[in-house]
Amino acid sequence: MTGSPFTTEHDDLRARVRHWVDEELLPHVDEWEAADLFPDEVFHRAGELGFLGLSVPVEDGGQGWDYWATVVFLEEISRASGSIAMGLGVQTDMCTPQIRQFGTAEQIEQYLKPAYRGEKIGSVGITEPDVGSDVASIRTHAKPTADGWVINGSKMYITNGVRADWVTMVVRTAEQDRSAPSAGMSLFLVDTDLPGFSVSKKLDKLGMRSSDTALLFLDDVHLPADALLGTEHEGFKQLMWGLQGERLAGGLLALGGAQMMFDQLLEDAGVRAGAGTGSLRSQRLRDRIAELATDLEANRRLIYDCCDKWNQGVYARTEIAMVKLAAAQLASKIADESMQLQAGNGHRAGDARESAWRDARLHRIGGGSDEVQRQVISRMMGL
Amino acid sequence: MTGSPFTTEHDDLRARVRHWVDEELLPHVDEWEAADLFPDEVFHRAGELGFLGLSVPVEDGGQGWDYWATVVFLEEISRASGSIAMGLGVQTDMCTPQIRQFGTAEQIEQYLKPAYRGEKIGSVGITEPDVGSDVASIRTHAKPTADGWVINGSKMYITNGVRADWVTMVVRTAEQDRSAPSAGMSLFLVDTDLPGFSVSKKLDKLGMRSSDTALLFLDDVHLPADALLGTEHEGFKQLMWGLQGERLAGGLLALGGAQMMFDQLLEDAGVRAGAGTGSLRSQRLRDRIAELATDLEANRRLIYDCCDKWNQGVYARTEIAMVKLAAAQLASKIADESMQLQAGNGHRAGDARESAWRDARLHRIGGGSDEVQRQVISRMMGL
Amino acid sequence: MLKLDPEAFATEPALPLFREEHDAYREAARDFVAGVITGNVEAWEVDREYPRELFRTVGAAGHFGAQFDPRWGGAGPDLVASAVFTEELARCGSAGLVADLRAHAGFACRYLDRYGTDEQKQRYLAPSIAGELVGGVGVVEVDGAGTVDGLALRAVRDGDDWVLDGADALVLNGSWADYLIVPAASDTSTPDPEVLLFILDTTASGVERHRDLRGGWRTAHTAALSCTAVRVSDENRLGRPGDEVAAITEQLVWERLVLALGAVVAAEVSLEQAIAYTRERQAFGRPVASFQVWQHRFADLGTEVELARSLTYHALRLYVAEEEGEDVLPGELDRATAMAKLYTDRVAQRTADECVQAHGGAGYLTEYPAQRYWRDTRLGVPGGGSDDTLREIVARSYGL
Amino acid sequence: MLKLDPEAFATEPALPLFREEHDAYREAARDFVAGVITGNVEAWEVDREYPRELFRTVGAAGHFGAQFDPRWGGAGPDLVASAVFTEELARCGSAGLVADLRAHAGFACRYLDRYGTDEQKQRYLAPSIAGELVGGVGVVEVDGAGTVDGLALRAVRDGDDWVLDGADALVLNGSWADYLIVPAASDTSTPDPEVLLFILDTTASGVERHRDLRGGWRTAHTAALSCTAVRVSDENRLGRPGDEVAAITEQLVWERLVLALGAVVAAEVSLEQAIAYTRERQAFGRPVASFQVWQHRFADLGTEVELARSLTYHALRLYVAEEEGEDVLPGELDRATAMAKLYTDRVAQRTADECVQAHGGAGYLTEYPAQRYWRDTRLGVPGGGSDDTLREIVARSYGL
Repeated sequence: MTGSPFTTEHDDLRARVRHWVDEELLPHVDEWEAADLFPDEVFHRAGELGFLGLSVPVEDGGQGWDYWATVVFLEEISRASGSIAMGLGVQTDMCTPQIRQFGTAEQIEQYLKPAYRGEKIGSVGITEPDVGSDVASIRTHAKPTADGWVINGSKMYITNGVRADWVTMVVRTAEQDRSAPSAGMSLFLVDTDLPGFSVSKKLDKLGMRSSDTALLFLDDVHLPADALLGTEHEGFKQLMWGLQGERLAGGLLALGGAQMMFDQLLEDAGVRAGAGTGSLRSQRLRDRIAELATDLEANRRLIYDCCDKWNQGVYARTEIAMVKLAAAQLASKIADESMQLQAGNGHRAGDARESAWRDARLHRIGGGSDEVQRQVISRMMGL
Repeated sequence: MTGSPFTTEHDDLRARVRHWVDEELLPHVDEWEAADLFPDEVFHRAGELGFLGLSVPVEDGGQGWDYWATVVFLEEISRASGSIAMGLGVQTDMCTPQIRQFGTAEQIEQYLKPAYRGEKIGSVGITEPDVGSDVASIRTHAKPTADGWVINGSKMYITNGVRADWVTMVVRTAEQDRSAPSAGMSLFLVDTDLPGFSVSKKLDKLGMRSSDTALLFLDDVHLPADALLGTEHEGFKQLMWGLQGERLAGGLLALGGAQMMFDQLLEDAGVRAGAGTGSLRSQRLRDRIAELATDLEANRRLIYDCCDKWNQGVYARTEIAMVKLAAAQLASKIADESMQLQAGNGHRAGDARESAWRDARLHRIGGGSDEVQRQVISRMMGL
Repeated sequence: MLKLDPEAFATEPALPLFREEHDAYREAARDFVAGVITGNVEAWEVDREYPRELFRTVGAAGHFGAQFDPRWGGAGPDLVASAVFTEELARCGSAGLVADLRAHAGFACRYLDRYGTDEQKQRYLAPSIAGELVGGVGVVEVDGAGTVDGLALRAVRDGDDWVLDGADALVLNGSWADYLIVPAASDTSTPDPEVLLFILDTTASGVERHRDLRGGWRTAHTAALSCTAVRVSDENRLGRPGDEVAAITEQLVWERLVLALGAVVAAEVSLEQAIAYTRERQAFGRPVASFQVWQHRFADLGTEVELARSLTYHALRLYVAEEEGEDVLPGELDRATAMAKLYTDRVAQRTADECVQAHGGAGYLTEYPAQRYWRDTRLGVPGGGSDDTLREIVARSYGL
Repeated sequence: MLKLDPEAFATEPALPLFREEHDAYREAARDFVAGVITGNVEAWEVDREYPRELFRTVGAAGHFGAQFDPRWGGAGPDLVASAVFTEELARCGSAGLVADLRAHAGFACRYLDRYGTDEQKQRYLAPSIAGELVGGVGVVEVDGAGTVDGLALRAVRDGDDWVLDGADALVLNGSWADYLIVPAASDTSTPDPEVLLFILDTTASGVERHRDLRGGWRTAHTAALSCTAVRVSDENRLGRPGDEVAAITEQLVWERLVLALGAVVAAEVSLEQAIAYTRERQAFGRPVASFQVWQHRFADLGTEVELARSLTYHALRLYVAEEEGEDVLPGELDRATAMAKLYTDRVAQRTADECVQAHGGAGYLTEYPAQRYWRDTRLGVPGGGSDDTLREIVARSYGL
């Protein structure tokens, strides 16, 4: 179809993902939300179906598609639940790209390929209990030993962190120097079964409840020499390298959630309009839906433009931060409108709209809050 | 009426002001807007009718009412036009209160009483071409001479400044000291017919067009000793003393404009709804009007609470800054909704709605911009 | 020149509301809430439960009685004092519990007080004010045109009794109340049935209740009610026949006011929490509260809270005046209360949302109350009319 | 595992729009506008006038011809190049002048090109593309249900001629155009009259025009038209009988797109000006642009501008595709253009409003362009449908 970046192959892929979501995930989502965890099996099965690493070259264990395949996947998986989409999104676009870019052949065999096969579950460790957005003030540190490193510290808000097999972690390898705040950090691949590594707490969250988010504690965790990812002390730069892709994926996840809620809203509105009664009048509702649909389409078009450039090897840094900001806000806005429409019903604990509303709230906080994105954008605008 | 702070005497006053506005001002407002000036006669007549200095004790030349009389006056005069309301508001609540508070008996005779009688027109001079909100960086200065002072500098955005008989002006009387930014300033009553005093420019403005706003130039203006108002070097404090009253009056002017536009909107909406056709549907419009009416009422209630306290001698500093901010924003919002409703018609040059829309825009800039109010409020909230 | 009569001006405040005794009562109520409730809220929220004994404690301390006559154990009638307790209770921060207590004292008791017979008051109101009986109410809405929405029960006369059937999805404080004030329709098959009000003993045969869990109001005992051939004596019919719709409409005006009073406090509390957190929390070497974007956002929110408060107090002032037989313009009170509810709800939601945002990652954790304010302001049971109904009331009041 | 066919993926961009020649043309158009127009804008705005000769200058430089066939003096058809000129022209900052030129080339010429006979094209289109004749158009609206709104003229057949009577309040570029494309109704007394389109020579007897001054669009020659027994030859009837409503509807889709392209540029220009001003302007010893509240506000506005641009370019892409006979889902183009117009107008208004605010006191002075952007985005003539109509189109497209 003209105006669409998707080929018929992409459409086929979309049908396959959708089929999986409809048949194997959606029937269990309520139960997993109630249990506060979706099973590891979801990762395994996604790998088995070839849905992880879609846009990664075959030689790195991926599926060799272009970036539009990732777009298809993230859009469709968002229909399952925010938690599943986030868990898988972390796996495919947040903890693995650095390995592909900076990893040794051995690290690719040991982490990347199993991750794409869904055999290993990964997570990414940046934030710390007292750090937040200010990455430069990271305190977890690695000291060199005779045959590797020893790490001490903690990491906070780690998605997949309770069940992860490894954490792609940024830690300090030299003293903090306020004049060069990004210096002296390195990336490590930290196996979670190492002595001294522990999950201090599974965080109890407002939403995204079937996703596991951890506070991690590292007490004299000894790492072998080959746990270093890329170049020593270059961790911050390597992290920044991956940030564009993370933000773009974050924007796609937020947009996916927004679309899912919009579709639900449209369905609910149809039911309401059909009923023709109730306190909510049809014109009011039509107006609201028209406004939201327009916002949604504007977001989609900007994000697709970013994806198009991404496919051509162009990182539209400013626009990517913009779509992260805008899509997160839109997801909250649609969620809110959906609550307003549903009045009583959408508020029932366990109702899909209610959990979608709680899930959507994360996007304005996680992966760089609205305020952080605005700061980034204004810097890039030269302010 | 219960819930209303106005007595029957206030109601009578309101009827008198309204009568004046309807009979003597509104018939000419379009013509004055087109001519970019309303006549001096408006000041004279307002004085003659006893509408200036309403809430001022009789011994100071006022009318001896409480503050609700000022509220009545500013509300009703706003129905004439933004320009007239602003011109008279400056006269009654911005350039005179300092004279009443800090002036000598002679200054009260020479400036205050004639001002309330409408014989002298006053203005207040604070801002300068390169100063804006940062009052501490004022550069216009007065040097002591044998028999008074000599002033050099310029003043910007001076309402009534083209025709004023005097300017209540804050100028530097000592070198700027960044560690005590408010020190070393003094207030003067500067007669505009003094040699060296000139109106550099009548400013050409977006709105408030029949009000005269000036850029003033002072080139070796010699002032007599008794031109000093209050205490030397205490000008900043004296200015700040007056600020609460100015802001409250500013809020009342913005709210008066908002009410005037809302009444017009309601009338227009009635016509639309009556016609029953057109692209604007009645429900949409009803919703919008309900929202604006609610905003308007919330603003009115907070501003009345401030006025009530004012009457009891309590300066609700935080709330007064809040009403200035909120009423200015609301005036813009109602103006915009009125434009939206009118589509084509309201945009005609000379249409009252169009000029009201342009007038309303000033409130978010003048008398301390939205940003300044937010800064002030956050300071008062202890941030 | 105008003639002046200095005597014409009041020396008292023109807009009186709270008197000295109210300020004193506020302090007592605040201490009571802080001592008996607030400290337990975190635990109760986690448990989704609090002791039913709380009704007795509050009743014994006299806090249910402010608006009622001493004849029934009240300390009033003093609507302003009752508003003070509404506000102070809302400070506890657990909207579900607040909703339960409000449904009991503010709604169920008020129904009994205004529309009950002396016999009904003796049996239900007096022990309720004492906290010995617990009451609940069914949620209804009356649209702009005066049509009652939410009539899910049907009542059929049978001798001296009525037989109630049907299911009411939304009964406040319903899952553990001893009695419920519920509306019912004489005939649900007609579009405009006669509306009846009943005091329903929840021990009656055929009554079933299921507590309704929501994303917000976790401590609330909101319930779905089902009645199967429940016999209710005609003595338990409430209100003068024919006046039921007027009673329900009147009740809604009061409910809107009470909800608005609570919403302002909810907004205030979440704003205070947001500011407190950003003062403590450091980012880039300085408190988050020192960043200009947060300062200005808090200034905007603070402004909205004050606007909401003034608007609500104005509605309260009108309500009190009307109760005291003063001259209030027809429709003015309806408009004022509708506006107050419409405006304050939105402010509470927006403030709670920014409170979450100001907390950063911590805002998403259940261990901080920020997310609770956010859930409670949005995921509770709507009451007093939807935004659409409220806008309709306001628009109609302008003759549109 | 999926079977992969690496050949299935395009090596070209998936979302192409501007080609290299368009980038080159953009540079030329930008230089032209900067050299011939922008420098004069301040003076023209003060005078509320600009030389009519400008049409000839623009025509001679070939800028009216991008979307038309060489047969009529055009350089196309190339809709993308035409969009480029629309964007570059909008950069001049005088929305009235832009509206005039747009009404001439984008609207009047396009009507002639798509619905005119060869003879009509020879007489009107070719000299218009050359800038020798100046055209205008009457503003109409078609609501969601396909009803044409704004039919103020009545046309009655009389022999080989038509006789036009009535007054059209809103004709773009009307006060000095040589000819106008105007709709008329066969019978204004019925609710659903036949709609006709005419090319009206403004020298015809009975034609009166009054230039319409507005708060914005000061340089525009928008006019009120009055016709008294104006005879128009049937040769000047435009479009195939019966297809007029479809033609008008089709034209509106294009107009929305053109207006959206201009609105994005207007937003961009006002944002650039706001940022430039705050960089220069000092407050409290530092540039205003260094204050965080302004940085974040500019970040939000920049985001909205980019969203608006992507949305509009998507609509343009669909438009071009449909013109080129590609497969576009039914209704997709209507929806996309309605969304683009709805969204971009709002962004342009909001950006212009913040541009005024960023200028502080200077924002209120006519010597700065900030207030002009603000007036022009709000006080000009609405075109392409009101927000309400656009929302209606969008809502309908979802089956609501």
